[in-house]
Amino acid sequence: MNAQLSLRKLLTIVCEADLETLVVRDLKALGARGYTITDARGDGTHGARDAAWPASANIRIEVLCTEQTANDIVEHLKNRYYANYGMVTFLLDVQVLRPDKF
Amino acid sequence: MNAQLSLRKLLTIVCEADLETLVVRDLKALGARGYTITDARGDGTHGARDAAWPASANIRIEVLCTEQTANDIVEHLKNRYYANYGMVTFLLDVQVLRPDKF
Amino acid sequence: MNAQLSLRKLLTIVCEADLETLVVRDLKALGARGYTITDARGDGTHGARDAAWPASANIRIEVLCTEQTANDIVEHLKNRYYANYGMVTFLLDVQVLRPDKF
Amino acid sequence: MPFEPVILFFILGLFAGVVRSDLKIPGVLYESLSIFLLLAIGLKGGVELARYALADLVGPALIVVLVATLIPLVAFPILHRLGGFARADAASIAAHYGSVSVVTFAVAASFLARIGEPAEGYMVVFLVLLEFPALLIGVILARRTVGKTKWGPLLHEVFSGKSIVLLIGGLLIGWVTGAEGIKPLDQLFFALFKGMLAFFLLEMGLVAASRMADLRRAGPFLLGFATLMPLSAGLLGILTANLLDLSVGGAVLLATLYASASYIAAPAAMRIAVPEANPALSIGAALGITFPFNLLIGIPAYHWLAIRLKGVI
Amino acid sequence: MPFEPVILFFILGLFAGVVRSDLKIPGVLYESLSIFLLLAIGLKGGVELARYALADLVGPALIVVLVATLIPLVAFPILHRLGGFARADAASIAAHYGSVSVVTFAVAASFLARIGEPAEGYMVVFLVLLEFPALLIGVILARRTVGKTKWGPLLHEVFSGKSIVLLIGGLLIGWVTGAEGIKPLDQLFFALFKGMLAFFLLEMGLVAASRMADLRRAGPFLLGFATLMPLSAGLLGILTANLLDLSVGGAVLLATLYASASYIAAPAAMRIAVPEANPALSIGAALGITFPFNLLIGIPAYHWLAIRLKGVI
Amino acid sequence: MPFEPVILFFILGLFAGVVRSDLKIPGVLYESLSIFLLLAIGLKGGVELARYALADLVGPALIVVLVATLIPLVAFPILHRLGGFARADAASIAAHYGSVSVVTFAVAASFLARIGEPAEGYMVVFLVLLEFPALLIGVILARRTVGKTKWGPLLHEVFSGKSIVLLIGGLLIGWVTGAEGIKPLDQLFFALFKGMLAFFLLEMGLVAASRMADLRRAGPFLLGFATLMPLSAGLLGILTANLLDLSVGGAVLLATLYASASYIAAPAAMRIAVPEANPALSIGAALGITFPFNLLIGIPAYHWLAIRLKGVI
Ligand SMILES: Nc1ncnc2c1ncn2[C@@H]1O[C@H](COP(=O)(O)O)[C@@H](O)[C@H]1O
Ligand SMILES: Nc1ncnc2c1ncn2[C@@H]1O[C@H](COP(=O)(O)O)[C@@H](O)[C@H]1O
Ligand SMILES: Nc1ncnc2c1ncn2[C@@H]1O[C@H](COP(=O)(O)O)[C@@H](O)[C@H]1O
Ligand code: NA
Ligand code: NA
Ligand code: NA
Repeated sequence: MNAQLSLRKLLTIVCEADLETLVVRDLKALGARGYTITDARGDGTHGARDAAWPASANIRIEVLCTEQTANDIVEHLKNRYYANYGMVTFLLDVQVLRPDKF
Repeated sequence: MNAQLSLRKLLTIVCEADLETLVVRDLKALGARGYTITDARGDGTHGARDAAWPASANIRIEVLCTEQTANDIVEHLKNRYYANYGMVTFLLDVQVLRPDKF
Repeated sequence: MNAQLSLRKLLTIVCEADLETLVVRDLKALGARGYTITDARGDGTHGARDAAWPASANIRIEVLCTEQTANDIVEHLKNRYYANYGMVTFLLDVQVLRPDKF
Repeated sequence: MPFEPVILFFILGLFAGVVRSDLKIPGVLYESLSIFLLLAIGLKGGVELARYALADLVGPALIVVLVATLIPLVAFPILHRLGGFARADAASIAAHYGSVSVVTFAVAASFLARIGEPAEGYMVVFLVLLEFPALLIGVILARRTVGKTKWGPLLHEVFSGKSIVLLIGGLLIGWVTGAEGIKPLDQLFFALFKGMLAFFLLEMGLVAASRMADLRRAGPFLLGFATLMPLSAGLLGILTANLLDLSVGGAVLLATLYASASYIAAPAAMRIAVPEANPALSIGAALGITFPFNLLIGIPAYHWLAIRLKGVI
Repeated sequence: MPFEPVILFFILGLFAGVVRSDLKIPGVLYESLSIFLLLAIGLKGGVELARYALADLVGPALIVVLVATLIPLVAFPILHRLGGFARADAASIAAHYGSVSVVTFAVAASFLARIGEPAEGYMVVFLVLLEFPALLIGVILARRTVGKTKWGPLLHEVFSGKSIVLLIGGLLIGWVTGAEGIKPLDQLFFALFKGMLAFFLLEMGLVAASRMADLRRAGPFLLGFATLMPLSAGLLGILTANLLDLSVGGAVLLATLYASASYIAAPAAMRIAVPEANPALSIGAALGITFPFNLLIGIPAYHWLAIRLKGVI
Repeated sequence: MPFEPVILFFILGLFAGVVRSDLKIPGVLYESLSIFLLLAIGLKGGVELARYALADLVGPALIVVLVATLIPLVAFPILHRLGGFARADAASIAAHYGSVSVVTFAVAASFLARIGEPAEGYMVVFLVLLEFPALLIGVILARRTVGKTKWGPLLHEVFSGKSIVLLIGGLLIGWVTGAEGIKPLDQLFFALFKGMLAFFLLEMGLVAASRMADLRRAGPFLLGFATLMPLSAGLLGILTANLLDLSVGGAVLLATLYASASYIAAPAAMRIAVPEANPALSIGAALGITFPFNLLIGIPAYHWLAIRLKGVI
């Protein structure tokens, strides 16, 4: 591994587009220093979401952060949204420059 | 690693947008329980695809699934599409909550 | 791991949309054989970028390549863009078919 | 022609959805058209409004809004007690039906224009006023107690919601500018209105087709509700219009407002405020049944009724 | 002015593409405009159609379609035998040229309108009918045997394709509604048609510029084919029109239909049905050469020919 | 009505942004509208231009461009020396103010049309010519030496930029086609122009609202600059117009060109050519302050001044 690189977590959240404002607020409150969002569609337990209109659109949010922050966010999302909303999250290790940024 | 989390595969497929209906049908048939799609553009062996019109648009499909399902899908895609279509797939391990969901 | 699969690097770059032409040219010059781009929005040290107009839009670029190429690209991006532009990159290992393609 | 031509576009969209055509209307076009329609309806209403003394509207508006609160308050126990729906689901559906569908209103207005039936120009004000009270009632019904809800964010969500901002913004601009001042904008906002509505209805047809599948699971009770509720609410609208001495056209529009179910403001607001409610039920009923029902049967029926009931009350 | 003004927009797009301008037209706008154009052409055709007895069209339609099948059937051996193209490529290119380009048709119609040359109103019916037979022929040519192909999905793909749904949907709505009923929609679908076409052509210019690069690899044979094929097919169209006793305007439109190559329906259908075919060849030829060729040279040439050949056959 | 009605749409967008409404206008709609506006302005200018002998415009154009170079050359030391801004920031802001805002120009033109004040039809040529020299000056100011800069890519970026391509492309098409030939396109490009402008201004209001936050950090000097600079440049424009013996309307348009700050071409070009400059400063000032200032105060003020100063110089 390149010596300049450090390990951080990449947390990816796929959820209903209606949740954007709420989830983004939560991310900031839980210590995320940034995030990236792309528009998405998909299928899952809550049925097909084809993004043909706002009520059936998804978003895909990525957060680079420390393991601690990632765990906090996952814990919070699970408690706050999993029961009632279409949402999927996954975590993985990535190498970043400037580890203090995340 | 957070004790609640389990390992699953994340399979990412980048391909021509025209294939969406076919590939999605295949994914379901091969056991995927969900997927996420974003619109994309790109470049590769089949030349630049700038998404300026439908014939040059790509999509990016993500599937969270078991290793077995991931291998089945990769095998199928290879046989069915690789020869004739612009398509790239890659696999990695990710941590998820609710492993039975995928 | 499936015997057909080999390891390659997946390099992801999130940056200002205005940089697309420049960064794509750099990627090719540094040996990338392909890339995938999706439109994105986000937040970070350079402030919120909501994609409401071109000056506040982001893009998310993915490059599958060898470790050497990935390191070269990261090094170049760091020197050329990090000081003045909103940009984040991260690297991870992924499994691919056809390793010679990347 | 029994139908408004614009309705044929809805049917085309429905058909394309049902045969799984690859016709897909980009989500961005949906959003752009809905911004256009909301703004145009607001502007048109504002221009008309300039002809009335606002003070004269306060009384009628109050009555219209008060009577409208009956809709969610009656719908809720029907759904919860009779229909056996969970509290949250019953409340959310009730909120959708208590609120209004802007596009259904637009189709009714163009139905009246086609048959040459005039209506009071200030009906758009009622449209705006009827949009949100039912949403608040829905949240109270779902929560059972007023205390627990964080009203701040909800009120913000409702009042800064795009449909309210565009409708009220359009109203104000139209009102301030007046028929003369707005002329240079007529070509976009008025002359194209019906074509844009047709385009939007094509899209709504596609969306409605995908929603109908949701409904298969919902059972016959909701289907019955989604047709009888608009009929009853439409009747209530006509009687209220008679009470206020509105014209036949005005009665049809008020009936349509009462009878229609929201699918722009309500889904987003309910999704956040009543998370436990299953949106497939409320949107499925509002968009999959009630919307086409009102377009095809409801509006002509309200007109038929409004003529027959003219003077009653 | 020798050119239709809308063609200048195509040239502007082409220029912007060639100088690598950062002018990019969002893909969503492309899709929105193409939905608009297909729908508008259908509507216009439907309104015109109301003036004719459908039964009278059956015979001519049959002849038009039958003669048109010659195009892919002749193009295929030329490409495969003479040109040395692989079976799949030859079949796919043949299918593109056998099918029709809606936008080329629209430009021809507006060329005729500008010079005041009338044409039969029912030509849009031929446009619809000519869209798909060549696609089926192309698949058969590629597969060699009719047996192996899964016809179900392919037929579904073709008949539920967005261009067929919108054209036929528009036709029916226009036909049912009639010129009077459609009036409120005129402002969007008819008055704006030419402007929207201009906008779309700007976009097509950008796309065509990027396709021309593909062609450099294709060699001179395909270039020759992409200009001689439309000329011959155009001639065939004029002769067929004379056989059917169409007006000069009708002959120009039929020539344009025969001469034009599809790049909305055909690329998507061929990509799925004949995967081995390289789309760079078929799209490069259809969009990079034949489309501009028809716009700039073909349409005036067919007009010139149609006048000279009037009465021949 | 003191305001142009279109300005009310800007205020509505600003309001929606400030109250954090969920009204979001899709980025794709922004791009589509800006392509439309640039093309339409070019076309209109081209049609008007056909009435003039081009040779007569060379002299005035030269003077207009030369005088305009004063704007960045004066703005730079003010920002760098007096304001204490870094060299790159001062140069980039100077470039934004030296270049022009197409939308501000369009609002001024529609202001004049409303009050019936005629203006020279060739002002659009000045708009095109004024767009880029300031960008080059900005780069030189930032680099200090002309040598170090890679001019090739920068010149390509500027001249193949979408605003130049669309404006000049539109100009040429309008010029070649003429008022008669362009008629079929009038409905889209001219009749809808003002409505589209209103829609775009709604969007600009939302964007401007988000930019105002940036400005809080920038301090009062930039705020002062962003209002006094347009006033002074506007005055310079009026005097230059008098020198050239333009009409009052022409003076208002030239004043608006000088006074306005670019936010289509400049931000993209400066971001690449002067990376060290903080775009929050230049865009914040140009869009957050100067743009609304010109709309609400500047344009009427330039008109007032142009009348009073008529004949001076
Ligand atoms: N197995 C999966 N792989 C990838 N994305 C998924 C998967 N399951 C669900 N999703 C995404 O998450 C959204 C919500 O999922 P769900 O809650 O299962 O309906 C779906 O609309 C998909 O976009
Ligand atoms: N090395 C790569 N890295 C990332 N994406 C790629 C790469 N190669 C190809 N792609 C994507 O996959 C699509 C099809 O690839 P290809 O079959 O190589 O033309 C391209 O248009 C890209 O979007
Ligand atoms: N911690 C993070 N996680 C995910 N994406 C980020 C993060 N920080 C920044 N980004 C993305 O990178 C862009 C530029 O980042 P910055 O240079 O920090 O402003 C942002 O607009 C985000 O889209
Ligand atoms: Na209602
Ligand atoms: Na043809
Ligand atoms: Na200026």
